[in-house]
Amino acid sequence: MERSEFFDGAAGDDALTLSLDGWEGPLDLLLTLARNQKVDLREISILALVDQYLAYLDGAKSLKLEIAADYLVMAAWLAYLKSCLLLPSDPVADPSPEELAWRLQQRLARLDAMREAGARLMGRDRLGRDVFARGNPEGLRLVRSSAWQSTPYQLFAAYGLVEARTQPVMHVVAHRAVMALDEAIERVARLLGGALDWTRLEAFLPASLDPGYARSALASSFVAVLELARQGRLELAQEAPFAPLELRASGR
Amino acid sequence: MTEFERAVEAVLFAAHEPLSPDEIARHVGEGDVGAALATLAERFIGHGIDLVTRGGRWHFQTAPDLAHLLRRTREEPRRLSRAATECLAIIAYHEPVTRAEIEAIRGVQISRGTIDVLMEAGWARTAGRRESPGRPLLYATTPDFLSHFGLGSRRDLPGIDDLKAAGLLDPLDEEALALSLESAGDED
Amino acid sequence: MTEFERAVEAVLFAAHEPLSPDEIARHVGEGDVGAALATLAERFIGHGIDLVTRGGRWHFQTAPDLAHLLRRTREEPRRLSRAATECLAIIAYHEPVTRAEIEAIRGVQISRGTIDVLMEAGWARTAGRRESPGRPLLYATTPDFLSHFGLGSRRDLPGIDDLKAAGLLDPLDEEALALSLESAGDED
Repeated sequence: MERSEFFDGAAGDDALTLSLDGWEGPLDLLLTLARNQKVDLREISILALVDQYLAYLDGAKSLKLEIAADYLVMAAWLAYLKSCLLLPSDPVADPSPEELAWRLQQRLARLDAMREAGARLMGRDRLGRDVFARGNPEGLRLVRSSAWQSTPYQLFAAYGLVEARTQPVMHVVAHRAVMALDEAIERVARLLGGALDWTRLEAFLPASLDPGYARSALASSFVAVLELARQGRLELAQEAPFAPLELRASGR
Repeated sequence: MTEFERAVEAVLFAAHEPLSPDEIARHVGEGDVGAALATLAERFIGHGIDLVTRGGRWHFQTAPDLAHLLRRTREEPRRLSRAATECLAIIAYHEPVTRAEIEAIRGVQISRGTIDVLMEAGWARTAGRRESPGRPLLYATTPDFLSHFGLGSRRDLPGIDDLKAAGLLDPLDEEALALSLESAGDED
Repeated sequence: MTEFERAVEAVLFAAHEPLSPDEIARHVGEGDVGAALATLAERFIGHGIDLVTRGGRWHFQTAPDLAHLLRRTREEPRRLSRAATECLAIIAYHEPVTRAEIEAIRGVQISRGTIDVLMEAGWARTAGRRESPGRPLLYATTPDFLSHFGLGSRRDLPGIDDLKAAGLLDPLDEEALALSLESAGDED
């Protein structure tokens, strides 16, 4: 799907084009896509929904957005579901693709129902907001013997604090895949070759599903491009602030 | 109005918290607390205050239609995040429920500021463990949850009968749980 | 009962302090507040609560002959201090446990009174002595502890994983919790 289609087409809603940060997980994204397709969740087309989800992720990838692992797990599962639905039906498949599709529909309906239930709860006549208890009760003669008060929340939280306080502090430097600057310069220079056409910076980036590595590659390649431009080996252009960076081999 | 009803009324007026009939009996002594509560509740119909029962406990509160006169005198109660709101609904409609089930329904791991906020508000509590592999901890709502949201019991949860009939409150299938577990652990 | 009387009744009920007719009028708007108050006061004659005026201000109060039901002193049940709460939690998770062990786990010394408070509350008890040099006293929780905190048994205590998922295992929240535990002055 083209990027323009991605922006103007299936999504429609502005919120859909922003980022993955706005979603409370892949199911939330799926539910919103399904809702945009049909108001009645029982009438949605699962195949169309799968395509919309995968297109959305592609769009996010092309924007170099970080994609959390659970979105990719869902994407893989949906791609699998789609292939099952398109293949000639296998009578021994258990569960059948239709069953899997129905389960997905049911999961969406369940999340939708809970979301609505939450909204209806919040909208009730709530004690302390809409209805009020006595403002200044005199209080009753104590019948219970315990003069001390504490709640399970306070007990558990106190233990959590003790644990957190006394656990040895460990600093773990996670291994992160990075693209070194030297490597980026070498890579961009090699790919640029003698290209005389304006080409977007993104085209020089390696395909990677690792968002950390993708970001590192973007940053290193950008600095590499600046360095190569300084050396006069390429030309750099940008039509407007935040517009795509384009480059071509220097004419010299 | 009998002396016994007067005493029950006074106790409920003076109490800091909703009271069960047993707790009321401890203050007022011998008598049919249930009958007195029913008489009192009827007597206050049409008043500016109602005698209501929530999860088996009784308290007086102002009539809902007068909210507009009273609201500005108080501050807005805590505002829950979207995640916490959904989590509360899931606990209320499915209780008792494990963390894995909550996560499977929402399709995302529970983060800080969700269950802890509900527990701190006094609306959610731990409710023992399920006797299944791993003995996962269970969560449920509290009597204060019913009082706060004006529910006589969990049967009064909005739409719960329809949801049950549609199978939307059935136990989750293995696969849904598995999907949510697969993604667990590789956060951050 | 008129709508106006209902409104006056609700405002007085929800108020934190006695209100003058002018203050009531500010909530309920146009109407004869004086007449409504007189009607209401008469209506509550013979109830367990009276509508009374003191120095021009109106409020509900328990009928004098039922005052024995009320709290005699203004003293409220005291909140457990943070030190005592931590100490109780450690006993619950590690019982039976010695004072030295509690201090080692807590990483902070505990003052003399802390365990005494827990014993006075009926939540901790001594549980024999450890057969080691010095034969130190052992502490454990009581059945009252379980029932107060709504636990079926000690196995129902949330594990470290549960605490972590619920956002309760995080030093970042230390300040917020410290506020909620509002040290009662016997902090050590």
